[in-house]
Amino acid sequence: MPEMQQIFAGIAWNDGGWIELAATLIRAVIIVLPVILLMAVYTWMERRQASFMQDRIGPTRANIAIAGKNITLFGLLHLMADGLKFVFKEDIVPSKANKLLFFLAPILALAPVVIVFVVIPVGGFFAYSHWDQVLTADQVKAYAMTGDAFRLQASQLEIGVLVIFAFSGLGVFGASLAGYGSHNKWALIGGLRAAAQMVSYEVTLGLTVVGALLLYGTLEPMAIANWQGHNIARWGIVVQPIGAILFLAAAIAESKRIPFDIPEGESEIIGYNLEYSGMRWGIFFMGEYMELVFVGAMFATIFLGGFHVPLLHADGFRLGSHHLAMPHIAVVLVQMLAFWGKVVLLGFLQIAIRWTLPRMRYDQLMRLGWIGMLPVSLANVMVTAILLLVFTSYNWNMGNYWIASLLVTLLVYLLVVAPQQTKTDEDNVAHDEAHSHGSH
Amino acid sequence: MPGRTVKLTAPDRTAAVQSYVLETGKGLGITLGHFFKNWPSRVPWIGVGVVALLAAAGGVALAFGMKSFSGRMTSGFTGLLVMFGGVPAGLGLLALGAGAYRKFRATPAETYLRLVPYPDVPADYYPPRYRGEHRLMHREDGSVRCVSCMMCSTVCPADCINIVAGNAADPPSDSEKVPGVDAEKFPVRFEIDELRCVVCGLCVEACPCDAIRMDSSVHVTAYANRQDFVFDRNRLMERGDQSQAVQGGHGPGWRTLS
Amino acid sequence: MSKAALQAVKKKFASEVISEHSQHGDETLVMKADKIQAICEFCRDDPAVAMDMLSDLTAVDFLMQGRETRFEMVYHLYSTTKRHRLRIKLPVGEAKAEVASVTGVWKSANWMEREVWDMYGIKFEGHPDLRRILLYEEFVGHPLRKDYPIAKRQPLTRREDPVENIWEQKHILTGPSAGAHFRGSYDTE
Amino acid sequence: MTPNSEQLAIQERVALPTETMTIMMGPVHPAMHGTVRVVVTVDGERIVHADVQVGYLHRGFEKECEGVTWGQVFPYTDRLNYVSPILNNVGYAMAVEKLLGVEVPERAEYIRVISGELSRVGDHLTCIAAIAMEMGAFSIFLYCVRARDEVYDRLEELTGARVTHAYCRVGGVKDDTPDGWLEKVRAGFGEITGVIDDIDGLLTKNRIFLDRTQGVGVVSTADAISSGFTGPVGRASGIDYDVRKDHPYGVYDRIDFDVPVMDAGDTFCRYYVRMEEVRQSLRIIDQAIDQIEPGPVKAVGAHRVVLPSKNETYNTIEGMIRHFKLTVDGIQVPEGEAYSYIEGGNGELGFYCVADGSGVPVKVRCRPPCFIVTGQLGNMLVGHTLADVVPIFGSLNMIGGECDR
Repeated sequence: MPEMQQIFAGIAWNDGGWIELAATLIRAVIIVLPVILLMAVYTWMERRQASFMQDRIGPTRANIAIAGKNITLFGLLHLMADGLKFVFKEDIVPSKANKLLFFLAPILALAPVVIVFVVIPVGGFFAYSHWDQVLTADQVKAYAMTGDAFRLQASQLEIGVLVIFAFSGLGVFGASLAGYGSHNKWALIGGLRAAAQMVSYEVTLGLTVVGALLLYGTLEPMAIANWQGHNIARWGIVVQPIGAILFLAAAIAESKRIPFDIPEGESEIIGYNLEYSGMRWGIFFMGEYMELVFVGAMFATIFLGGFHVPLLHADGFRLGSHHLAMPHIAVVLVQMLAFWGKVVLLGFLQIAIRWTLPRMRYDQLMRLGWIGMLPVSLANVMVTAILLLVFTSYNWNMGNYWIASLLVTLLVYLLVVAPQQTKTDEDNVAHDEAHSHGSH
Repeated sequence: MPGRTVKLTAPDRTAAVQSYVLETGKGLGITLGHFFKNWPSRVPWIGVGVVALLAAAGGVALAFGMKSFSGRMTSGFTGLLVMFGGVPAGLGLLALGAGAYRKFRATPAETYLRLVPYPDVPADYYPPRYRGEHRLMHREDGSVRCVSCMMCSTVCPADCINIVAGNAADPPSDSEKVPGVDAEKFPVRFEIDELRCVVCGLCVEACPCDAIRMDSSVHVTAYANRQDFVFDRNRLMERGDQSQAVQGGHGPGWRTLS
Repeated sequence: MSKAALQAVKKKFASEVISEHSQHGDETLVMKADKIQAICEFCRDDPAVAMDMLSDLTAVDFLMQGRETRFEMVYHLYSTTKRHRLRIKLPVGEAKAEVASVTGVWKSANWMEREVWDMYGIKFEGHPDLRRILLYEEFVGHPLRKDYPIAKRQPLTRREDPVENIWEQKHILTGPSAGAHFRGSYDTE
Repeated sequence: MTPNSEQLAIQERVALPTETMTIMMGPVHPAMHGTVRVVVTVDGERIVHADVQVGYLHRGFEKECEGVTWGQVFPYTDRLNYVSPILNNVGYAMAVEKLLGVEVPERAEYIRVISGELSRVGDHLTCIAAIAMEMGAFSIFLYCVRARDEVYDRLEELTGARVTHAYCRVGGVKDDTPDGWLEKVRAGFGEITGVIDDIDGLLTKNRIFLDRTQGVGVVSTADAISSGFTGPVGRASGIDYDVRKDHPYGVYDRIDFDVPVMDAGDTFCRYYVRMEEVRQSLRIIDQAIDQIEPGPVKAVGAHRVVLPSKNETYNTIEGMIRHFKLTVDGIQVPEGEAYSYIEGGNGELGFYCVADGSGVPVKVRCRPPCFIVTGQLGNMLVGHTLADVVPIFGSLNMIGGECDR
């Protein structure tokens, strides 16, 4: 197996190799820890934000009484209360459930989502020995070459984006095995829906980023972030608006949230995790919010410039001839904060969408995925390829690409999306007529 | 007959409708509009501002600490100060301003929040007619007004009132009898099962001597034991006060019910 | 408004009519129960009557009033085109509590007839699915009959279950007597 | 040789033998509010048969009525359609008044109209909330609840209870309006219209909502008439019938309002008609507040029907005796029968009362619009998917208390 050898050859098992291993572990901790924290915060944010969107004040009950006053910390204590409840609640396993699958499903739902974070860069390179100096981008690059800089990414894989899709695709096993293993008809329906939905939207999810990847010319997330850089006109959301919108939609579908929460559908079929209780259900819950973080991180990396901040160069903020020089550590900190800030902002957006829209129906979801989003994302890939070819062959300035991309987006919308929409409409009508004949 | 039948038609499925995105955006505008109207009223802005200013101070201290620790920081210190100290300080001042604005101008009434956090904040919104737990009214001498006429238990559709009548001791002579006070009958037992009660108020309407009322502004609270829901005479009289309705003539502060 | 409809039905089914009245402005025909299907079809299809909607269908038990025929089926018909109403009543005896179903004439009769069967035990010939509707299948008796005690309790068990008798002894025989005035829920001293 | 569609279908069946699955949807199911069970047989997601089973909330309304006096029935009627109890109160009171031939004072009629229309607003808001919530749009549910709270607050001030009002009496209403109540009602319109506009913006043109509701649960006009559909559900199917307009009772003939009608008869129409009816109800209330005049709220001179005033009861022997007679014996309703019908929250709410001259009814029959509409639910579901059960059911606004009585 030459490939395996190649992979292992990457780690030199000498003294330097151990340092590399330790560094990877440290990186893993720096990245996964915020993810878990953020997941906990999201559960709070969902409650709190939803309450304000719905004219409520949200969680108020969990509190600690200190000196006669009830400290609720804006409902943050509910996280602890929830955790305690999950741990101490009775764990019920249906007597006829398939025990192996029942136990396996929550793990399969959570683990892949955690794994994908290894390739996501939360910042650039941190040249630790020169942390207090103002460094230019070239200097940082040079330190990175000599190994004097610490990479703020757990693992740099050339096939990074593919790894992400590969692992996030495994998430389907969690939902469908939970549905199958529970020995419950509702859960089974939920599991089946989950399988069909997630497999379908995996395709769209992959295709929507292909346009962006063509532009970036790489699959490595750090390189993707660096391609976009501090210039907002090069960010994915500007040069690939259609791709960005479709990606967000498909990603929400992947994370099974309203309007795509068909597998869960609380008021229809209670969901694939119907028979779960206690911490086992809590793991599903964690997985769902982990996916929220994951979608935010993916979107931030591919379409929002990753950890980059507009106008923030490696040596500080620059606007025209003005320059606010900042030491390297400040830049790195601001960039990391910016990355997590973008993730939180996207979380906010996803939560807002969830509490705004109604749920789709299973067949409509499938129709949207296969004959709505898939052709559009294909068209997007084609148009991007053609534009890219034109730009490179005429040697045009890529800085102007965004103008062309916006124009073409409009064109794609008029030529591909609009006709597509009327067509689905006719389909709907035909479909509904068939229904009404059947029912009366 | 004015008015007419109007034919409504479903909205056209224009491209804007069909593309999902625009209407989703509009919906987000509405729900987030609620969010941004409600949210600021629940944030302790002054506290946030103080925390941010403290953080700014810490940031400045950190920047100076870095400079002295490093010993070789030659340039970029201004940027460090701005980012660690200036930005939090600016945000903190903004928050303080928002807090001041909220304190003096904006009130929660301008939001969509219409909540009474009930068990924490006692509800004071019971209108005068609110039908709550029953109470039995008193006479001038503190005895119960009820004369055991059984009207309430007769009219009760839920069968929740149980009265056992007793005869009061006759006064020595008719001349010593106080009208409206010395009644022939009084309730030996007067029990209301609040669990059976459907809170319809028919008993109050049926009472011919203003003895039973439901205007206590207390709704039936939860007890651990079913038996605790059966209110006996003394318990019902605890809430009651002296009625000003006078049998056989208009008295001061006559309470007219209808 | 509905005088005309009443006359039309009366003219067509003169032999069936037992009596008629217009108490409180509700035109009513009391008819023999035999031809109810034909009557209803006529009411629906005749352009002068055009009762296209069965507003309500119920029964009344006149056990206490001492009538010859114990039950009475009541049909309230309505015409959405002519905006008029008609009430048709059919005396139904206790011995053969059976009426022809009008589910074929109006769809809404389906559940209402099931309810009447459930509550009064009047059978509907030709009903496609005559099951109990508001009560459960194991229920014994028909509760809206006047001879069904108002305070009777039935446990949710199988009919043959001996527990039922114990329940009855415990809860009905010593329970509060129903229907009397000056009721008290608790044992008095 | 290419196989034709029929052969393909056969091939498919042979290659993919499917099996139907029977699922109990309810009575404990998050969307089956009011406890109803739908036993659905599904082929994949497609429903091939649905049996709707009701009765889980049966409390024996009619049996209870046969054991109490005419006046004691009011608390029971509250619990029929518990989202618009005043309408039930009014419906029953009108039936008894029809039997008695009692004239209701004008002010009482106006109060009945105002409080009844407020109840209707609450009813429709509940239904809209249910439709939206069952499609996952939970925010809309809570907006509706906030607007409905406005209605409940006003009704609480008027009647003394938020839900079980027991407000109407034979021959009038229990009490006059509190001071300043009418102005308060009008001041609350902003809250309700604001919510209605928000919902309009969130749902009416949202394609997800349109796709979920349009063409779903279609009932043709002919079917709807034959099935006895009335009210918003009937009007959504094209039946131009509103009791308030076609057989005006109370003071509806003096009030200008529109009756919205739609043709398609699907879930969307039922939602849309209700939205418009909320606006029309507010219009009605507005005009009624303008027209209402001071006056008595209980029938004048009807000594055998209306309880005497407390003043009379406390001070006069005649009043006391009347009070006792009416309370113990109840209103003596002359022998006869009457069917009285009003426009309830869900359609024609009829009360068929039979009296034998005593104080206790022989029969009080409620014609429940919910029950009649729910009767066709099974037919409406066949052919749709499992996910459609919920919005169709929600759009019928089946209220358990009224359906099962």
